[in-house]
Amino acid sequence: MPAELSVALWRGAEDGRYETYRVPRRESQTVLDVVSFVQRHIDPTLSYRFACRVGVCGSCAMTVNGKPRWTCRTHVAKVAGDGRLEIGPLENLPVIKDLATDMQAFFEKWQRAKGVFEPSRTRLDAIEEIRPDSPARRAADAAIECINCGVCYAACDTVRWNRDYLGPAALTRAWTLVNDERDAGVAARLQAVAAAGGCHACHSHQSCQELCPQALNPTAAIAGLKRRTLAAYLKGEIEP
Amino acid sequence: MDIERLKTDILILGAGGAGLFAALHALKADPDLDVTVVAKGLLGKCGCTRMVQGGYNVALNPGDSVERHFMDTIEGGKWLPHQELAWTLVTRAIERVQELENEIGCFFDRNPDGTLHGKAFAGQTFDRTVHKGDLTGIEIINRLMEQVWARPIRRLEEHRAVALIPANDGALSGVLLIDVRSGEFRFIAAQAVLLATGGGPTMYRYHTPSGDKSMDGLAMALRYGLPLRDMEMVQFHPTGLLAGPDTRMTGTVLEEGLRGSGGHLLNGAMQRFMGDYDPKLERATRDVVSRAIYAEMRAGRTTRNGGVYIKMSHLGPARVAKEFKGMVDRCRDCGFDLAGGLVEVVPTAHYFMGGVVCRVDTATERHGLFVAGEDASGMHGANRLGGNGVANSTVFGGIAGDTMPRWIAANPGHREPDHHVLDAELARAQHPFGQAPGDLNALREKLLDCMWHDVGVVRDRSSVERGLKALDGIEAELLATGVADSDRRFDLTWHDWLNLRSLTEISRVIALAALKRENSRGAHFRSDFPEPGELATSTFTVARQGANGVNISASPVQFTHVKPGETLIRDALAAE
Amino acid sequence: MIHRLSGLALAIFLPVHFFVLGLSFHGGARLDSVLRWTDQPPVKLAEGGLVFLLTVHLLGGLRVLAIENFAWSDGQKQLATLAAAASAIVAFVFLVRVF
Amino acid sequence: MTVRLYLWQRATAAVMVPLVLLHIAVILYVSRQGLTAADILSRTHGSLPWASYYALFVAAASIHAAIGVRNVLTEWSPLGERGAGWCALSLGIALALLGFHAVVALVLM
Ligand SMILES: Cc1cc2nc3c(=O)[nH]c(=O)nc-3n(C[C@H](O)[C@H](O)[C@H](O)COP(=O)(O)OP(=O)(O)OC[C@H]3O[C@@H](n4cnc5c(N)ncnc54)[C@H](O)[C@@H]3O)c2cc1C
Ligand code: HEM
Ligand code: SF4
Ligand code: F3S
Ligand code: FES
Repeated sequence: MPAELSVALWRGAEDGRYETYRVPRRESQTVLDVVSFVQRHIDPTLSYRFACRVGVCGSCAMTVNGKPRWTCRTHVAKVAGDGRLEIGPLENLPVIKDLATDMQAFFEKWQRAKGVFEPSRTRLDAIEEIRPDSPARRAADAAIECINCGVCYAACDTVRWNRDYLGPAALTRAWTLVNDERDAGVAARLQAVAAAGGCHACHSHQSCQELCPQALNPTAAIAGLKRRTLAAYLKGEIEP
Repeated sequence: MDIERLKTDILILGAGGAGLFAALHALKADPDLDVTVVAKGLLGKCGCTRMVQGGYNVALNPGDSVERHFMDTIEGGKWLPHQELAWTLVTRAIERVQELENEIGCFFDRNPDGTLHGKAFAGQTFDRTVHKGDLTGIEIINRLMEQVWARPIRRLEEHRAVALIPANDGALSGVLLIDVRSGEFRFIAAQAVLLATGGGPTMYRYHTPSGDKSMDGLAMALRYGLPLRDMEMVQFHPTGLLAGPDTRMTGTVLEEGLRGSGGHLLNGAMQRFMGDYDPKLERATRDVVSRAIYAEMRAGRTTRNGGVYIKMSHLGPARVAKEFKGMVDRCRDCGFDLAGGLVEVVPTAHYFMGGVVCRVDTATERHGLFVAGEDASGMHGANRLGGNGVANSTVFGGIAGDTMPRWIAANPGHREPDHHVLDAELARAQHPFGQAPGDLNALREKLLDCMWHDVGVVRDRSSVERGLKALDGIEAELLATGVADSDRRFDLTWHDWLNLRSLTEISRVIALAALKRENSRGAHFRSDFPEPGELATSTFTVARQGANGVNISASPVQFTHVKPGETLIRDALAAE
Repeated sequence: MIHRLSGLALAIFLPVHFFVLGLSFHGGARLDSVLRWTDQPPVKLAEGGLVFLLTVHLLGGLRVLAIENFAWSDGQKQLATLAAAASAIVAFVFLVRVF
Repeated sequence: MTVRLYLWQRATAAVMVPLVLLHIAVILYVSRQGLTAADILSRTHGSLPWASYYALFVAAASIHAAIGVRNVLTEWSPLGERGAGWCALSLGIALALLGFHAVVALVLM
C-alpha cells in the first residue's frame, strides 16, 4: 500500500481541467473519502455530491479512472493499485461544478419512458395477492433495487451518441412496470419505449450491465422490452 | 441585500417520505394549488427514508390488530408517547401502506401464498414489518419520487432552508433558502409551510443518517420560538460499522437481523460479553445492547479501532453470505469479511425521537406552519420501534398534505415578511464570510467527541454539564471561524459551517433536556438515575428558546387511551 | 464497436462490389480483361477484406440477436466474451484461408 | 430507431444469416480453385435458384444496410433523424439498384 495517493480531480464546469492533489493513503478509504479529504483538508472550494455514504442514494457517482462508479462504495484498493486516481464528473450529463453533474435529463427521460406506476386500485382496497415466484413477478424485480445513480447512463455509448435515447435505467424501470400485474398503463408505456430513442436504439453494448453497482442487468431488461414491443407491434397494439 | 423572491401556495421543506407524501396529497386535495418541494440534495435522493432497510410496521395481517401495534408502540416508548399521535400512527398506517402499494406502486414482498409478508422486528409482539427485501426505503422513495416528477409540483433541488421568516403578527410568512448550486439566496413566500427536514442526530461521533441531515429544521423551529419535545431521546443502534476515523463508512448501520439470527458480539479480548448484561444475550433490545457495548468500551476492552467485534462465521459463511447479501457486500466493499471473519462495530446514533410539538393534524403552535416526519415529536416517546419511522413520516406527511389545503381555504393569502427578521437571518447565514477562515474539521471532530462522550449512550449530571461547557466553547469557536468568500457556488464548506451551527444549537438542547430528565427511560439512560421512575406520573420535556437561552420544562403525559398497567389488547380480543 | 465499423465498411464496399460484379459481366467481350483484373493483388485483398468484414459482422450480429432473443443465463457475461473471442479466431482463420 | 425499423433490420439480419453462411462457403470453395469470372458465370448463368438466392440477398442487404446506416448517421453525424433517413434511403435504393443489376448480369448474361 503506497503511503500517498496522487489524485487528479476535475475542477470547473464543462471547460474545466484536472488538477492533482496528494492525499494520504489509509487502510479503510473509499474514493468518496479521498474526495472528502481534499475538500476538508486541501481545497475547501471543491464541489461534489453525496448523501447516504453507503450505496443507497446514488448521489455520489463519478468517473473514476475512466469508469463511472459509486464512489462511497468503491474502495481505493479496488481501483488504484498503483496509487493513482483520476476522478471526474459523470459523463453524458452536464457538469454543474467540479464533480457534481446535473441529473435533470436522466430523470426527465425516466418520465418519458413512463417510468411511473399507473394504479389500478386505490388506498381503500386490499393489497393484491401476488405469488412471489410467478415469472412476471420475478421479471418485475429487474429494476427494483435501482438507486438511480446514473452509472449505466454515463457508461452507455448510445446515450453519448443519441441525445434522445432514454438510457438503460429508465428502460429497465419501464420493463419492471411492464411486468407488474398491478399496473394499468402498460399499453402507453410500450408505445413510449417503442418510439425513436426508445429501447430499439440500444445496441446491446452491455457496459450498463457490466458497471451497474447494484448488479442489475439493463441489457436483459431492454432486450425484454424489444421483444415485448415487437410482439405488441405485430399484434397491432401499438403504432410504429 | 437584494434577493430573489418567489411565491408559492404550499412550501414543503424536505423531500423524504414526509415531504413527498405531503406534496402528493396536497396536490390531490386541491389541484389548483401551487406546490413546491425543497430538498437539500436531489429530490428523493437525500434524507433517510431512502436508507430504510428493515421495513414498515403495519397491523394488516390476520392475527394482528391496531391495538396490538399501539400497545407495542406505547410500551416501546416507555409510556411517554403522546397517545393520540401514536394512535393516529398505527391506525392510519394501514391506509398508507395500501396507498403505497396500490397507488404509488411499491411492490412489497409477499408470502408464498401471495399475501403481504410481515417480518419480525425487535420489541414487537407480532411479525408486522412490511418490507421489500432489506432495501425497503429505496422502493418507497423511488416510487414516491416518480409520482412527484410526474406531476406539476415545483422542485427546488439542492436548496437549503436556512430560516423560517415570520410576518409581523408572528404567523409564518415564508422561508429563506440558499440555492446551493448558485450560492444565492431566495425568499419563498407561502400560505402554508411544512417542516419535514427529518431530524437526524449527526452530531455524534458515530451516526447512521444521511450526510445532508444536520438538524436544520429543529434549529429553525427553535429560533422561530416553537416548543420542542423529548429532546433528550436519541436512539442508538448497537451495530454501526467501525472502520476508523478516515472513512465516511464508519457509523453506517449493520442490520439488526445479524444479531437476531445468532451473530455473536465479542470484545477486544475475544470474549462474548452480552451474558454479563442481559439474559437475552445479543438478542436483547437496541438500547440494552448499545449500553452493553458502550460499557465494554468504557472498560477498555476494545478492538483496534475502539469498538467490539461482530462474528457471524459460526453460522456458516455460505449461509451468512446468502442471507445477508446486502450487508456482506457492503462490508466487502470497504474491505471486511462479514461472512467469514470479524467486523468491528460500535453503537451509532440512529434516530431522533425529539422534535417540534404538533397536533394530530400536523399543525404547530404557529399559524401557517405544519410539521411531519422525524422533525415532529410525540409519536415514539422514549424509543422508536424499528419500522415505526417510515410509518411515521408517510402517515403524517400524508395528513399534512390533506390538512394544508383545508387550512389555506380557511386562512387564504400570503403574509408580508418581517423585514427585520429577514435581514437578520441573511446576515446570520453569511456570518462565516466575515471571519478569517479556520479549521472547521477540527471543530466538527470536537463536537462529535463531545456529544459522544458526554451526552451519548450513557449520561450523568457531571458528564452533561461538562458537555454543555464544551458546547459553549465550540459555538464560540465556530462563530470565530470563517469560510473564504471566494466562490459561493456549490460551496460545501459554507454548508458544512451551517450544518455545524445547527448541530451545535440542537446539541445544546439535547444536553439540557438530558439534564432535566432525572430518570432512565428507553433511549435516555442516566447512570446517576438508572431507574425509570413512576410510570403513572410520567412527564415529557419541552424546550423553548427564551430571552436568556433555552428553557426546559416538564409536562405530564396524558394517558388518553391506556394507562400504565393496562392494555388494550385484551379488550380487543374480547370484542372479537 | 467492431460490429459497427464492419457494418459501415460493408455498407460502403458492398455497392462497389455489386457495381464491379454488374459492370464486369456486361458482355462476354470483356471477360478476359476482367479475368486479368481480378487476379491483381489489390482487388484480391479487397475482396478478401470484404469476406472478413462480412464474417466479423455476422458474428457480431449473431451476438446481438442472441442477447435480444434468448433468455439470460448467469454465465451470460463470460458467454459474451467467449463469443467475441471465438469470432475473432474464426475471422482470422477465414482471412488466412482466403489467401 | 422505432419498432418498425427495428423489425425490418433484425428480420433481414436473420434472413441473411443462412445466406451469408452459404455465400462464404461458396467463396471459400471457389477461391480454393482460383476464382475466375468464367466459373462464376457458368455457375450462375440461367439458373433460377441462384437468381432468387442473390436477389433475396440483395433485397435483405439493402434494407438492412440502409437502416443500419441510418442509425449510424443519426448517432455519429450532425444530420439528425430526417437527414439521416434520406441519406440512408438513397443508399438503400442505390444498393438495391446496383445489386439487382449485378444479379441480372450474373444470371442473364
Ligand atoms: C440507516 C437507517 C435505517 C433506517 N431504517 C428504518 C427502518 O427499517 N424502518 C423505519 O421505520 N425507519 C427506519 N429509519 C428511520 C426512517 O428512515 C426515518 O425516520 C424517516 O424516513 C424520516 O423521514 P422524513 O421524511 O422525516 O425525513 P428524511 O427522509 O430524512 O428526509 C428529510 C429531507 O429533508 C431535507 N432537508 C434536510 N435539511 C434541509 C434543509 N435545511 N433545507 C431543505 N431540505 C432539507 C433532506 O435533504 C431530505 O430530503 C432508518 C433510518 C436510517 C438512517
Ligand atoms: C450476416 C448477416 C448479417 C447479420 C446477422 C447482421 C446483423 C446486424 C445487426 C443485429 C445489427 C444491429 C446492430 C446494432 O444495433 O448494434 C446490424 C447493424 C448493421 N449492419 Fe448488419 N448484419 C448482417 C449483414 C450486413 C450486411 C451485408 C451489411 C452491409 C450491407 C450490414 C450492414 C450493417 C450496418 C451498416 C449496420 C449498422 C451498424 C450499427 O448500427 O452499429 N449488415 N447488423
Ligand atoms: S440501473 Fe444500476 S447503474 Fe443504472 S441507475 Fe440503476 S443502479 Fe445505477
Ligand atoms: S450500455 Fe447502452 S447500448 Fe444498451 S446494453 Fe446498455 S443500454
Ligand atoms: S453517497 Fe449514496 S450511493 Fe454513494
